[in-house]
Amino acid sequence: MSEPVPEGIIWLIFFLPVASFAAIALWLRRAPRLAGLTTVFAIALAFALSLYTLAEVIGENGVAVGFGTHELFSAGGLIVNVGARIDGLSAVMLVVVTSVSLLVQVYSLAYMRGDRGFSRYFAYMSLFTAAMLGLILADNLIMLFAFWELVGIASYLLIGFWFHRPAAAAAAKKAFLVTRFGDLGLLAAVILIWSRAGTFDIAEINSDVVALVGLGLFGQTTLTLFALGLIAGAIGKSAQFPLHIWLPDAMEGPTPVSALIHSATMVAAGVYLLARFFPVLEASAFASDFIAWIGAVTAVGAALLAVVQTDIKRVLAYSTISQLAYLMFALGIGAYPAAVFHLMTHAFFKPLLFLGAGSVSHTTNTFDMTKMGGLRRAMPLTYITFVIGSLSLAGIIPLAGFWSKDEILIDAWDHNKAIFIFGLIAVGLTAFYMFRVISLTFHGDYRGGEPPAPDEHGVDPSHPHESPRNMTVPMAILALMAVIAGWITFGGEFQTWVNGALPQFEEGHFEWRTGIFLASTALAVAGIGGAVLIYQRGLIDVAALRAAPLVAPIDRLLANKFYMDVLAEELLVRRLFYGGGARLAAVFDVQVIDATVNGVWRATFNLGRWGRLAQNGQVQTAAAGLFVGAAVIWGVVVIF
Amino acid sequence: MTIALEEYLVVAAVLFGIGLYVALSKRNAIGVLMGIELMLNSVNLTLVAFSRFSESAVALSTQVFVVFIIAVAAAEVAVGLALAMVVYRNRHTVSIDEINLMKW
Amino acid sequence: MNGDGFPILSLLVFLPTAGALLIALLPSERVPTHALLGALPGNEAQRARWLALLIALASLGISLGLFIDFDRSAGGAAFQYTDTFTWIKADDVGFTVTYAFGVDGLSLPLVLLTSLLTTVAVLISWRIDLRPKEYFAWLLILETAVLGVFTSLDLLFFFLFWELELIPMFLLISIWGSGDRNYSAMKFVLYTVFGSAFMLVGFLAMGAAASTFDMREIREADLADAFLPVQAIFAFVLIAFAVKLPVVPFHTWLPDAHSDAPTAVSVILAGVLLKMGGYGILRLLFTIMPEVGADASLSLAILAVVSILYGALVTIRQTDLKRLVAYSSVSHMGFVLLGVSALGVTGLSGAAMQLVAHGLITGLLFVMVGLVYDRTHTREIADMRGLVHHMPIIGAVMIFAGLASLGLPALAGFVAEITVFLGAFSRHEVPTALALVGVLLAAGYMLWVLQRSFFGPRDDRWEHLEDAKSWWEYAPMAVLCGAIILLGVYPKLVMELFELGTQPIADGLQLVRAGLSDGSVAALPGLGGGGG
Amino acid sequence: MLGEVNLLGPELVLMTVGGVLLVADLFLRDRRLLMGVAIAALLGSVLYATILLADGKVGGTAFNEILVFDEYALFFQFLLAGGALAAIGASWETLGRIPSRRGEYLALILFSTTGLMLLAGTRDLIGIFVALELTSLSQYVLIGFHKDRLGSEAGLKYLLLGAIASAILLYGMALLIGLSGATNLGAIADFVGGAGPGQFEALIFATVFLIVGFGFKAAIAPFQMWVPDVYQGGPTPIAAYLSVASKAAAFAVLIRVFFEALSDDLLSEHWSTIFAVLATLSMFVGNVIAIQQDNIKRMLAYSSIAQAGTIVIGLAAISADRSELLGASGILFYLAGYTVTNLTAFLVVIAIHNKIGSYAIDDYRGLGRRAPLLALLLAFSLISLTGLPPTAGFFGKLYLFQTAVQSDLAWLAVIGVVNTAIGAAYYLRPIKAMFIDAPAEGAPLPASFRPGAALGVTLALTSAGILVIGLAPSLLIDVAEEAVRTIML
Amino acid sequence: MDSVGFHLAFWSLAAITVGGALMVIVSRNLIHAVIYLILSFIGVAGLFLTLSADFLALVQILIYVGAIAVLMLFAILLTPHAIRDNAETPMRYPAAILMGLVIAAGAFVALETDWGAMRDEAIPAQARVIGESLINHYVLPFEIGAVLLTAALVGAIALAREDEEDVPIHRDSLAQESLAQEAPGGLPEAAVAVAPPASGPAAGPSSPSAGGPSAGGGA
Repeated sequence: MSEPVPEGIIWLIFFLPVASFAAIALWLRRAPRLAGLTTVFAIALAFALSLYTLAEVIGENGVAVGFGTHELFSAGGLIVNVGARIDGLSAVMLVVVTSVSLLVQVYSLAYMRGDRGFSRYFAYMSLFTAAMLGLILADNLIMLFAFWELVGIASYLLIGFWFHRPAAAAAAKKAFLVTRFGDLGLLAAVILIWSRAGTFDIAEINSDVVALVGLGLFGQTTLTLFALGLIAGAIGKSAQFPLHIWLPDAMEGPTPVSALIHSATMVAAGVYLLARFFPVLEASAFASDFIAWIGAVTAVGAALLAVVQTDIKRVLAYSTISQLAYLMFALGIGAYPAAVFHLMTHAFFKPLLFLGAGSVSHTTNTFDMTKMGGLRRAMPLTYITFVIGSLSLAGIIPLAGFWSKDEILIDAWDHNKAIFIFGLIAVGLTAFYMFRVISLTFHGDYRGGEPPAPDEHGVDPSHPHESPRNMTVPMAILALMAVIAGWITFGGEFQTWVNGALPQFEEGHFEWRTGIFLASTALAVAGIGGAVLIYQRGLIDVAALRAAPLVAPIDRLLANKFYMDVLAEELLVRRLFYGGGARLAAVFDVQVIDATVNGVWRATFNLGRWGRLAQNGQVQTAAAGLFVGAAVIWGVVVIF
Repeated sequence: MTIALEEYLVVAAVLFGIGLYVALSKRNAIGVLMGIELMLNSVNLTLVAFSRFSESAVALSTQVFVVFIIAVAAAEVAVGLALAMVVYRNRHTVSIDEINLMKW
Repeated sequence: MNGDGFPILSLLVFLPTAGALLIALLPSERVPTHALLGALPGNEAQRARWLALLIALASLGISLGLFIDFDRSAGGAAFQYTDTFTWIKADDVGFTVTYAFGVDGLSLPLVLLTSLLTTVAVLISWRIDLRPKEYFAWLLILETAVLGVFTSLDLLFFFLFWELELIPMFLLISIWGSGDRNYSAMKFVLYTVFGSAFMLVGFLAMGAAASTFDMREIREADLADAFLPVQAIFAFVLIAFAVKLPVVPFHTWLPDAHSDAPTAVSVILAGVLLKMGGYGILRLLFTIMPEVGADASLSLAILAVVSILYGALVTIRQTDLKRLVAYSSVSHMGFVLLGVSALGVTGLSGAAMQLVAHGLITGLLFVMVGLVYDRTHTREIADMRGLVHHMPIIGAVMIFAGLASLGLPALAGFVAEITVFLGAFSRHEVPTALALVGVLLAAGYMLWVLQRSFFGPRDDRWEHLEDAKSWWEYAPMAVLCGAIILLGVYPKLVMELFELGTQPIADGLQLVRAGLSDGSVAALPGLGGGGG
Repeated sequence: MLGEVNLLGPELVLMTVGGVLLVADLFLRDRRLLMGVAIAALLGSVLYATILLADGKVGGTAFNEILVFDEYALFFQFLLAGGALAAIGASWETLGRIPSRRGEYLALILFSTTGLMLLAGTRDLIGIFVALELTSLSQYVLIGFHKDRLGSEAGLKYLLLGAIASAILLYGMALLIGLSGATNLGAIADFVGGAGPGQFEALIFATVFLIVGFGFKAAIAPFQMWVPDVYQGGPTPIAAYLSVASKAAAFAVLIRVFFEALSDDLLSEHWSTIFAVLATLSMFVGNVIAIQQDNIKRMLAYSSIAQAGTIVIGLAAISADRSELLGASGILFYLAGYTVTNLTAFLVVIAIHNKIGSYAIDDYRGLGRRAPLLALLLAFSLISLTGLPPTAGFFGKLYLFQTAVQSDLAWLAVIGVVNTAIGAAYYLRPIKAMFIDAPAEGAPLPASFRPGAALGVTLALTSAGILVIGLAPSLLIDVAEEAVRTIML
Repeated sequence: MDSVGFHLAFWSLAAITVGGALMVIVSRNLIHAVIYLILSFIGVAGLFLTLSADFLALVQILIYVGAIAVLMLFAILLTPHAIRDNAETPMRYPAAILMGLVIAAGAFVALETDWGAMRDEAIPAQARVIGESLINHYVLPFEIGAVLLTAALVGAIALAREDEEDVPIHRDSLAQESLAQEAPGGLPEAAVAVAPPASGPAAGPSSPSAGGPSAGGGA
């Protein structure tokens, strides 16, 4: 096979951020400015190389470019390799990740200015980008899993970046643990597939193993279990029900982090994983249905929750969950190219929204929408980009979000009407909560922001102003992408590239269904209109509505996030696990095991205490001992 | 019925038992020594009985043994009484049950 | 080939003892200056620690040299650098002790680990000013004992070193320890003696049956007509290793000993002493009695899972930082047992790798806990808060260590754990699946403790704390972090050796299992004939 | 005639010099001189034995086969002479307390040693009895030699119990003689080999009484109760002497009697069980009660009971089939190691007591700093007693446990090793006190901890013995095997 | 040995022996007990005579009655403050059981054992034969016995005489005794531990130690 891209280039993409991480960690801790620039430079270079790679891969119609593997280590039958795999899917992802990362880093230069952990921030960001790129490039499951975990750690470090805030530290831990819960499934899948198929190679699993299943030579159940393991990993990483609870909390991290990691890249890794193993999903009907329904439920549920949030970033977080759920059910119903497409468009408009939120908070010191309002005059650029992003998200033609969402809906209509309904409901809700945000944030009167905490950097929020150029330019670029990124779909080429990653080549095509377009647009517009009417025009008194007899229980349900967090944290972890199982074990350890050990010793000790009483210093006792001893010996002889 | 070895041995056994009882029960250390002497006498009786009855070459040996035992017994009593005197000098008692400064 | 003739291993093992004697003989300050000795620079403590460092570095150098020079080709599976002579020979009665040293792929990395961690231990003890001469002398003697365990090729010789380790440990814990150190030291000794007591009986039974105690020969011998059933021998010896490893329920000495020992001793204890248990299982039990090992595989796996999960559960409830790390060892060492129970090269190598990885990682954790304790003088997690603010470097390395401990990829622990899982799953699916949960729990307690004690707002109480600033604090951190990363990124460095070392063991087990499956046709499936 | 007397030479030297000392005592008080003479006598005895060995006299018997000068006896002669030498070397301070009776003291030690040597070298029940009584009587006197409250009490207790034990032993001997019609062990062996069923009960009865009699001397439980009191009350050098020499000789005679006279299959089947039970009992009693002791002499006394139990493992192993040689040579090896070890421990205890006037373990606190060498030596000996490397005790235990395992007594070995663990608990206590604990407030603080010259030299020799046996046990094992082989035939 | 006279002699002597011994138990006076002991000794001597062991009977009378018993009487007289009531300790119950066991076992062995062929005649000329045997066959035990007697003699004298020059080793004190009587918790050793340090090692052989009051020997 010819090599359109030299392997060195691919590895360079990966090692550039690695190098920047190492450089910052080792030498640039005390040179924040240099650290930031190093990162930006490294990622810019990586972005350029990614573009080059993508271009070359497009030239090959997205078919995988294989490189040799490199043995990392072996142990008996186990051989662990390192290798890169470039195909349409990963090339697209490379570009998405590096581009978003680049923009976010640039934005961060301004956003994080003055933070004590500036260098540390960029080190983590480099680490994250490197890990994410490694995850994308991985050609085998072990490597994929390794980077999967590294991405999680980078996320952990970044969520807990402001570790002095207890909430941030707790959120970081929660994020890692919840995702790791899902990772167990992935790990199990890795182990399972190796023990049954003896390979980690993604391509082999996708083609050979799936083919074997088709021939009945490989257990269908095993494959389903494997797929479920992957799904578990994806659910954790992509914050799907029921493991979604970490993502809203993860908003404690710096906003650029949320933009990069928790909207565009890492959370999309779950989708990427499933997309990578799309043939496996396809081969297992149960797994497909499972993920489809998980996605459908999550899409609507998260959108509902987004409606009641007052924290702008939490709205966006639930929105992310909801959108990722779209991707999930898209994969579940077989809309693989559409899912990747939406993944890409989402990776542009969602960071944009986050950056916008960051821009807002940059001047108001808060993410609480109840303290904002009327910012559209003070921050026109932010306002415009935010609206573009919201429209794109809401799926208004001709913005990027529309095209990708439309494709998913079309496929859903074709495959599963029920899920299609869920998708439509989510569309309406999405439009509603986004414009609720816009109304509350940018319209009406300014409600004063939040004065900065004494020990933190921050500005006086009484006079809101536009953010510096370092922040607005990336937003503008993203806004542009949020508009145009969807247009690549028209020729069907995008689908073709992406399909190139599959074992069987399949030409991509573009579809248009007016009915579905009308339905979704109508719902979106209705959502927008409703939000504007309620939150901007004050058509309905929201407080009164929420207190209304029928609505109140629903409101309470939503306000408590379906009681999921309580269930998980309070009941399962704190009560059942920490207060129950773990406590039992700890008590058992002290009261039973250690007590037994000490008891044996004490018994020996007491035996001595009593035993010595026999040595009462009396000659005659001792003499009796002689005869008793004789009797004992005699007894022994008689007995034995 | 013939008086033979067995009768002597039984007498010796009884004597040994009584000696044992005396040695184990008397309060006075000298009493204990008496018990020991009774036990040794029992041994002597046994040996002499064997010397008389046993059809083997040890008739002489046993008697020699008895001589040694008697000598040793005397020596033991001498040393024992000397020790008892020392104890008495220290403690004004030779009661065995009071001689238990060291125990446990 | 490899250093024929020159007793390099004897040198390696006894060099620390020689150094210990030298340190002990150094004049203390009370002795008036001597023409020659008076010229020595520094005070008693300085001389003692510099000399100790010198010795530790020398033995580290030798270990590294061996590591580089080791024959890694397929022919290198045999013991190398062997150094043998008959030490004790009782004619007619088979009581023969061979002075026999040798390393193979299994033991060499552990030897290197030992000398590395001893060096770290010396460095981290730099500030010991209570009876420094004795302290460093005992530390070095401890190194001799551990190195002896890893290199001896004769059962009784092995046992000798195994026991030799007790005295230094007892003194180190009870003189230089903290808390209820006498209790802990005694508990440690009694536990170990209790365990090794059974081991000795097992050894003697093996030796009597094989009429040799040489591991290399005993492996070939038929133990079927031993005075004890082979299963009993196996169980006896296993008790000692289970105590050392430790396996629940033989573990309760460990948290006490660890938490009351001085930092350096905790490092050694967690880093290398526990490894003796795992090493013993691989080197002795599975090599000599593969048939029983194969039979016991499932039981071992169950024990392993219990250790992993139970250890993790108890860890979560700990309120003392050092105890927490100690209990986490129970959980992590369960992975060793799990890997061992897999019987294949993969599992065994994974177990061996876990030995090394855990040694480095937990060693680092104890170093960090020790540094923290030196400053805060408390180990109560509840008392600590926001320590990273005051000690950014220590905090960062602690976080690194914590992440390494929970199995972060690209670090040594990940390689070990995944290899263990992969190796074990094909044999014990359910236990391995359960063991996976241990990984999650590990993340739970590690992250939680980091959150509680290192993150969070500044605490004025700790305003006075200083970050690490001495070279002897930096050096151990740097070395251990480097080693953890190196092995995580390039595990082949030692995995290659482990593969070489575990291949014969796995072959033996394979042979037995083949025999077993043949035997299962026969009337008595449970009693497979003698292997080999 | 000289030929016969020649073989008695080693003992004769001791007896003669003992007599000379008794006379010299009347006009000589210089303890250096008297000690020198006694030591010279012991060295002379050893020299004589060596000359006999070199002269090829080994294996000969004399006095109508009552005396036998074989390697076995020779082994014990060396061992016992060593024990006596150490006891005398340690007695400097004791001699200082008895200015008017030094000659008697030394002479009695020599007489006692004579008796012990003869015990190992006698093949006749009458000889055994007389030798035993010679040594016992001397020891009774020596224990009570200080004539203080504790000493006299100890002496009287020892005497009364010893006499009762002797009576029991004699009863057993009498029955054995009556049954077999012989006093010579060889002749008894002939009888035992052909004993009829009607004689078996009596044989067992006699055997049991023999075990009691010898077991008393060897301090095997349940015949051990005198041990702690006597060790505590008597002069410490004598306690040391009892703990090693007396015990060694008791085992010597036990092995000889049981080997040479009673090694019939039917009988030895029972011994194995008997000795195994006794070993178990001794180890547990000794170890478990030792944990409770606060007085180091008493602790060492209980320890010696436990050690005796360990040695009995070897006896049980001899009795079980196959490994007769192993068991016996194991006992000899262990005894030698135990002798140097226990002597070291006692000698240090004496040296420390000479300075601080206390045997309380609590008073040992802080000695590691004030008397590092003594403390190290004590620690070393205690480590050896525990059975940890690199000491004589380590290999001794190893060897004995192996004999047990080889004799199908793995359970006994298990009990033995469990007891090793229990032993560690109290052996570590003085070590802890010396090296770990801080000295108590107001504890006596003498400036210098130099032991006297004699004590120092002895201590050096015994502790070197621990290390040498610990590092190069082969030599001793060879000797022990050689010694045992002579009584195997 | 079937003659009536012999029977009579045996049984009466046995009765004397055993009865004397029993009276040692029963007698409420220590001096009387010694007298009964002598009676028992004489009985044994008589039994020796019935066994034709004339020489031994003589020795028995000479040593046991003439020496041992007399020594005991002396000892009793020399311990005026000690109890004389020949009382028994609580050990008498286990002692009685043990006595029963031993007698039963001894009698069982005596009666049930096959003692082999029986001799009709006693060995002749005993005194001379024994004497010859002692200096021929048993010369070694004889020699040792001589040393033994010497040792016993010397030892008894060394113990019995009062040595004013002795340096006591254990400091007797009331504390020590009271501690010794306490429950297992309080140990007699503790008292030893409290004792002041011994005198310096350099103290000359004849100079009594200066350390501590010498309360050891006071009677």
